[in-house]
Amino acid sequence: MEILSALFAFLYQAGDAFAFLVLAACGLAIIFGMMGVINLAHGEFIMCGAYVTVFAVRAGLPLPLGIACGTLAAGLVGILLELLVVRHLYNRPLDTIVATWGISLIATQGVLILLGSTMRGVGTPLSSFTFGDYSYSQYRLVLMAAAVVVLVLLYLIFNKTRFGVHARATIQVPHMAEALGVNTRLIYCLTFGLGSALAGLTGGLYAPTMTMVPSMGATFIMEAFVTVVVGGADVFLGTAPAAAVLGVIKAAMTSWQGQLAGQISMLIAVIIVIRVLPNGISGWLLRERG
Amino acid sequence: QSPVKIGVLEDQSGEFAAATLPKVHGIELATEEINKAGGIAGRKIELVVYDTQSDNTRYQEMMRRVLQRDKVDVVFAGFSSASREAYRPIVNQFNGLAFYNNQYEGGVCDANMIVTGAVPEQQFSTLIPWMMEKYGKKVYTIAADYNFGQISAEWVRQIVKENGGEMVGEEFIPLGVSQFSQTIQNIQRVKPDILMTLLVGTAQASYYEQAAAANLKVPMGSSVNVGQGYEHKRFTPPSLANMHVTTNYIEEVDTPESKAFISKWRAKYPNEPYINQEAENSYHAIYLYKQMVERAGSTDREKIRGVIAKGDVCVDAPEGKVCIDPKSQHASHTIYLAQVGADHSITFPKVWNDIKPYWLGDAGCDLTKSDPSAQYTPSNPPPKG
Amino acid sequence: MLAKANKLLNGPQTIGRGPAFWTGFVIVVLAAAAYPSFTDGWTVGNTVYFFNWIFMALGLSLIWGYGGALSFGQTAFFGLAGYAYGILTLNYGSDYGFTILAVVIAVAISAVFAAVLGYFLFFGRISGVFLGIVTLSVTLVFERFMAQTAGPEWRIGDARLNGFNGMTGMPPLTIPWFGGDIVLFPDVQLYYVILALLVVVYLGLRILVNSRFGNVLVAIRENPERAEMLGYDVRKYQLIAFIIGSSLAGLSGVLYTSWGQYITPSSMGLTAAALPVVWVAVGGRSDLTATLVGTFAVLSVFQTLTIYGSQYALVVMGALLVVVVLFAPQGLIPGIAGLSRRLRGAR
Amino acid sequence: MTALLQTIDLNKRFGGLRVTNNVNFELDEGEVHCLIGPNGAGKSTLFRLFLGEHSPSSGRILYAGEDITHLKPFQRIRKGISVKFQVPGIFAALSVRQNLTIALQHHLEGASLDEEIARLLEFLRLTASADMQAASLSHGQKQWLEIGMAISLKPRLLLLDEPTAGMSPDETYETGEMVRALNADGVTVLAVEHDMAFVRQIAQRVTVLHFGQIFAQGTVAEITANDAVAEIYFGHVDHDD
Amino acid sequence: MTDARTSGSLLAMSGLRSGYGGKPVLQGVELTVEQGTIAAVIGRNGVGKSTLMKTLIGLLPAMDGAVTFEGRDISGLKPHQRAHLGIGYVPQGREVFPRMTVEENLKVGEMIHGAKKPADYDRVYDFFPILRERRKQRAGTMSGGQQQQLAIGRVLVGSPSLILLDEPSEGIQPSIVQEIARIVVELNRSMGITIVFVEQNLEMIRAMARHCYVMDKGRIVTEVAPEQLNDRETVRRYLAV
Ligand SMILES: Nc1ncnc2c1ncn2[C@@H]1O[C@H](COP(=O)(O)OP(=O)(O)OP(=O)(O)O)[C@@H](O)[C@H]1O
Ligand SMILES: Nc1ncnc2c1ncn2[C@@H]1O[C@H](COP(=O)(O)OP(=O)(O)OP(=O)(O)O)[C@@H](O)[C@H]1O
Ligand SMILES: NC(N)=O
Ligand SMILES: [Mg+2]
Ligand SMILES: [Mg+2]
Repeated sequence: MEILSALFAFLYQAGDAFAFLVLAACGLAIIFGMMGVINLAHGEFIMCGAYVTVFAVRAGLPLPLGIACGTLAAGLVGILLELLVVRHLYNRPLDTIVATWGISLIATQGVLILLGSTMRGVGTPLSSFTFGDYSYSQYRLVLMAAAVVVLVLLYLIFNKTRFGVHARATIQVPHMAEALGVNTRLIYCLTFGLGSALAGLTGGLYAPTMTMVPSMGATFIMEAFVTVVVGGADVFLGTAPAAAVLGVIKAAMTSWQGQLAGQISMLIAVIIVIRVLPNGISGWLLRERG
Repeated sequence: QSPVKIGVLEDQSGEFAAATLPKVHGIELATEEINKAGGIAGRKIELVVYDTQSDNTRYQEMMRRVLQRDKVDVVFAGFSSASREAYRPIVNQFNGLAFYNNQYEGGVCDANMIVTGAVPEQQFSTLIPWMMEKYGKKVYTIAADYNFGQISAEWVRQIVKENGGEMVGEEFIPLGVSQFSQTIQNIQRVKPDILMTLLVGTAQASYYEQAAAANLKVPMGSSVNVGQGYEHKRFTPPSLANMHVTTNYIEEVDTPESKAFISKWRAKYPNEPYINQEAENSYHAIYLYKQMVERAGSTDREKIRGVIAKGDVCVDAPEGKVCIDPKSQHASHTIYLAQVGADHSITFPKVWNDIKPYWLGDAGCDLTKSDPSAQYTPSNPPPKG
Repeated sequence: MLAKANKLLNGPQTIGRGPAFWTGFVIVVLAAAAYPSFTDGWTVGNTVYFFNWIFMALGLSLIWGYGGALSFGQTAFFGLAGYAYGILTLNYGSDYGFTILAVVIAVAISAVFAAVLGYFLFFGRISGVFLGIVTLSVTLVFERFMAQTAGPEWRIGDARLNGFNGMTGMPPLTIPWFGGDIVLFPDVQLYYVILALLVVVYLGLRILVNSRFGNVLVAIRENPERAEMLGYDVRKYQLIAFIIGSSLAGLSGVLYTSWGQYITPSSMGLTAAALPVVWVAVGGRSDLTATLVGTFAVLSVFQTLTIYGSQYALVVMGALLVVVVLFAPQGLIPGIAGLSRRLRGAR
Repeated sequence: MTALLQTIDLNKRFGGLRVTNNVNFELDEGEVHCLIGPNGAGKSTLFRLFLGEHSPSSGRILYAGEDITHLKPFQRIRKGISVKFQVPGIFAALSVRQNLTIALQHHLEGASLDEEIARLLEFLRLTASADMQAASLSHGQKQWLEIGMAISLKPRLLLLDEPTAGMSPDETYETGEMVRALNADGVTVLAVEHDMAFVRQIAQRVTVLHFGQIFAQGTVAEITANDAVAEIYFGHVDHDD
Repeated sequence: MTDARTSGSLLAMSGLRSGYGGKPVLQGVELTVEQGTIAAVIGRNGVGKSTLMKTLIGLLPAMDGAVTFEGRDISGLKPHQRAHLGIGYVPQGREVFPRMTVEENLKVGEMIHGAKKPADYDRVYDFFPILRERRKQRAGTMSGGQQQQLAIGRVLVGSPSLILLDEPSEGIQPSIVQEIARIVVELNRSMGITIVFVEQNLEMIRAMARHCYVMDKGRIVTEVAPEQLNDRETVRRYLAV
């Protein structure tokens, strides 16, 4: 029982870290991994999803519906931004750093001005359960499940649907996709919207567990970028193993040496993984497959 | 007559804005009252306010600006200890005078600084013995992994030991971390009687929600929550239930002085989310400064310090009487022990009057004699003699 | 010899050529030299503060704009050199112009670290965003590590690292002089020293990027494979550019530390790390002059906004960034240059 | 005659695919040699192995008697090998002039560099485009530019992967004459081509590659007369000259 | 051969001008392409052949003049809208989607005609068996010639009514060049697909084209009969450098 309890505890922690990395990264995996847009406002899409979720729940909607609202709202904001700003930057992805950083400043401070420096949360749903020596939050299991479902859905969307094929074609050689009849503007818009919506979903899912402040997105952004980049160019092949590797390392080091070790070890793992696999995990997987 | 110029550098945006915006309001409220009543020795107060954006380099730029260009008489500046340390060299370089109106980890012995915030000997030597008596002797600390957290944790360690308790764990959390599942499990592993949470910033505040969701129900103590971040107002009950905080003021303090203060405040700032400890500090600090200037007959730093050296600079603040200790230039306070209920209501099981910031002076800091311009800690005290 | 220097100053890798440009350049330098007599002490000290950052921006322009390698971690070198300066001067004081020696040693330390890290990166064939994330990770590791060195056990000699609160108390730069060192507080003297340094670094980099070395660097940016197939050791060139650029980041760090007598881990954090990228991108990354002017412009506009913009400052800053990126694709300075050329052309 | 370039049991696999299959190939100093073979036969891969862009799964590569199997690409180039790739590899954002400067600055500088650039631009018919961005050249012009960069290195061995793709017959002929002139100056040339007119014009020897293996070797006449080669490669040509 | 009802002009250009960055390359192209024909465009490097193709598919906006397709002015349409009308474009330089598999590359071609026509993969795979064999290989790792086959196959999937081919023979082995010529002619015969192609390979032009237009300095300067291309003098006149 002792061992079982410890084992479960570790799995739970690794799963928790995995879920956080996957959910933090999934929206970015699309926007950055697919479109090459370095979206420093990713955290603000998460914040948007979280805020809308909280508003919706306070207005009386059940939490799942609230999260759906948050997802949708972030997606719409994403589409709007794509039309106004991002659209003009596809052929110079590095400039997106500056533009999205600007958007992030506007969003964070704008929300602060409009909605105040902080907002009351909604509280974590579901209760706790006990396994062995420890008690755990059930809601965290929901987060883990959500991470897996999101990964599977994304894989299916991008590899099995026409939209996915068109999106990848558009991102790789836009003018040829266009010349072959793909409405690339629409594809860009939808892809960016999808990425934003996923960020919103993450915000909605984590809203009940976090302090609601305009800068809340910042805590996701580092982990998100690290996961996506360690994953490499092929987002779906890469993100899951990257999140798994980093999640296990982070959980192990945190439980052994505390949060600082967890954070630093994850960063060092990133440096080592990229040194060993200069094209990320998916680059390596693809090469091995030949 | 030329006005008395007060520089105000506070984080009105960024990570710390939630706790800091009320500080600016406190300063503005006191200024308005004083100006209405004729000013400081007949001189009006003029505020020069800059938003430091929770960014330490901005403190450096703006501190230089208020001292060198705006030529203010005094500066009210800083939320985080890091921001204070960023601007302190500049205040020293220009021989200015700065008020730091924040509770902090203590130990700053600097003639250019006046501190109205509470310090560990005021907050922990009251809170910890009380809690250990009530809940037990096994203590676990989680703290923000920087000077404030580490030095506060050092204080906790020392006071727990002095009172015959046992530290069963200590964990430091880097700033900005918002995920605590593992920490929660680490705490469960050793089953402490008391959990001291010295977490800072809005990201770390997520701890409480997550701990409650995992059904972790250890009585908690803190020097920062409630009083600074009003988490009991922001979080859904009962995530902060069973939290105990020693603070020199919060808006639930139920005295006539406090009530009068709150009604004035709400009249001017009806949408204020909360009037926290730092807001009250900032408010009464203006009155402290007024008294110093009037008694010194000047805004000259040395003359003001001469007044402080007399040891009787006191005001009747909303919290109660506040006096400046001449050796350390820190403030004495009324300390309220606030206990958070399951519905996040606040009760005050105990109140201590006139708790002095004694440690620095006892340890050897005496600004009436010398000015080391340094920060000390229990394990790194001032050199004796 | 002179002709050669002239050719290098005016080579193809820099915009702004010919007599008109250089006349303008001389006028700007003269104006900058005369400027302190027309303004107050704060403005002078504050201008020096802006100058301090420009070295890091120029270094990044070399690495990224010319070499095509986006380093997101220049602040690692900034911080490293800043701390090195602090540790050296807190231990050995500032007598006999030791501060100058400390500057040299600190910059050398960041160069050595850049050499080691750069070897690891470029000889490991890491490129593109991977390079960005690795360098960012390095600076964040530094930040997280330094942030937790608050305890008294974290000291090197007399210098307490002092965790997140930052290290203070190091002396400003001093120049040894008969009858007592000249202390360079952020005022007129320091201004002239830094201005001179800036002019020298700018001209030096101009010569560098228009030299053989610069040609190869831009070739690598455009097509590393082809550059290699022309017989150039791509990794070596990237490494050298990285070392030079990172040393300049180190120089910024030292100057910043001595300017405010303060260095903090947050100067290596995420926001700090993003800033040089923003300055360089906004100014116009593939040109030194654009980077220099652009960085200065962004710094002063942002500070002005902070002073006068109250709570809207950050919103306006954000909007300005978006607007610049949308309407000046080459960067602010080339954008303005292009616009004025078109206006002149139209007339 | 000694072999300038020699491969010994050279193999390259991608996953399960054997793209280079036990190739023992010899290129003599001073010859013009053409490498032909069906699409996907492994010609470009062989070039990349010569250059060190790919490392072989097994086998060795000798250049002028020295084992270069483990040298880095730039080190091989410095030994006198130069290449024009199948897909034009130029510095897109730089001007045509800068493209050439970067190739020439190895051994020239100052006025002689400028002269040489002017001469080359004339030769490549790019004088009018000298200050244009290389990206805005037409496909054929890019090919020319890349050839120009390749010969700028004054190589001992010149590798050309489909140098005349996209060129008109006349230009192809000009290119052939250029190759012959270079050869007369002592440059050894190995060219991959599908344009048989070009092969006939320049080749002293031809190697046919098929499924990564040497399938046939000989003079142009021998190869064109070889029915097996016709089967896999030429198809049924009505010889019109 | 052509059906009377469908004959007449399918594609027409009048006074067509376009180019890059405000500088026109096409200087007023006048050309009419009949329904069901095969038309070749020849000309030296850099005269604007590829520019013409890009303008027809809409990747470059016309600065002046008009393009009509099936009697309708399409000058204002976006490339994908033109593709939906049934125009297929095979660019110079292949431009396959490198990190997608062969199969996925073909899938994109379904969008020609707005995906209203059923996609016929088997026909494409029969034309180019290597594509079937390498269905799962990433296109970026295919050889040059294999990529060219993929680029052609990609438009055939969508059964376009007009195909624009920019140098289809480039980089392709002779037997497959003949094969492509045969396929194109067959598509044209059996399905009435109209073809406009740019080509340097005279043999291929002779084998395919019914009309051959010569381009120079951004204009169509003359038409020559494909058979005339046998004649060295004619060729020299129009294509000499
Ligand atoms: N990275 C890779 N992964 C898998 N297969 C590859 C890879 N690179 C090349 N190939 C395969 O190796 C074979 C040889 O390709 P190569 O480019 O050498 O052919 P080639 O002879 O130059 O053909 P072409 O005349 O069409 O240019 C092809 O079948 C190609 O698909
Ligand atoms: N992207 C571009 N930007 C600017 N100019 C260009 C661009 N592409 C082509 N040009 C110019 O337009 C002219 C015509 O180019 P185009 O590609 O149409 O030639 P082409 O006839 O297809 O030649 P080739 O036979 O070499 O393919 C060339 O002189 C070229 O310099
Ligand atoms: N002073 C503080 N809470 O940092
Ligand atoms: Mg090939
Ligand atoms: Mg062309």
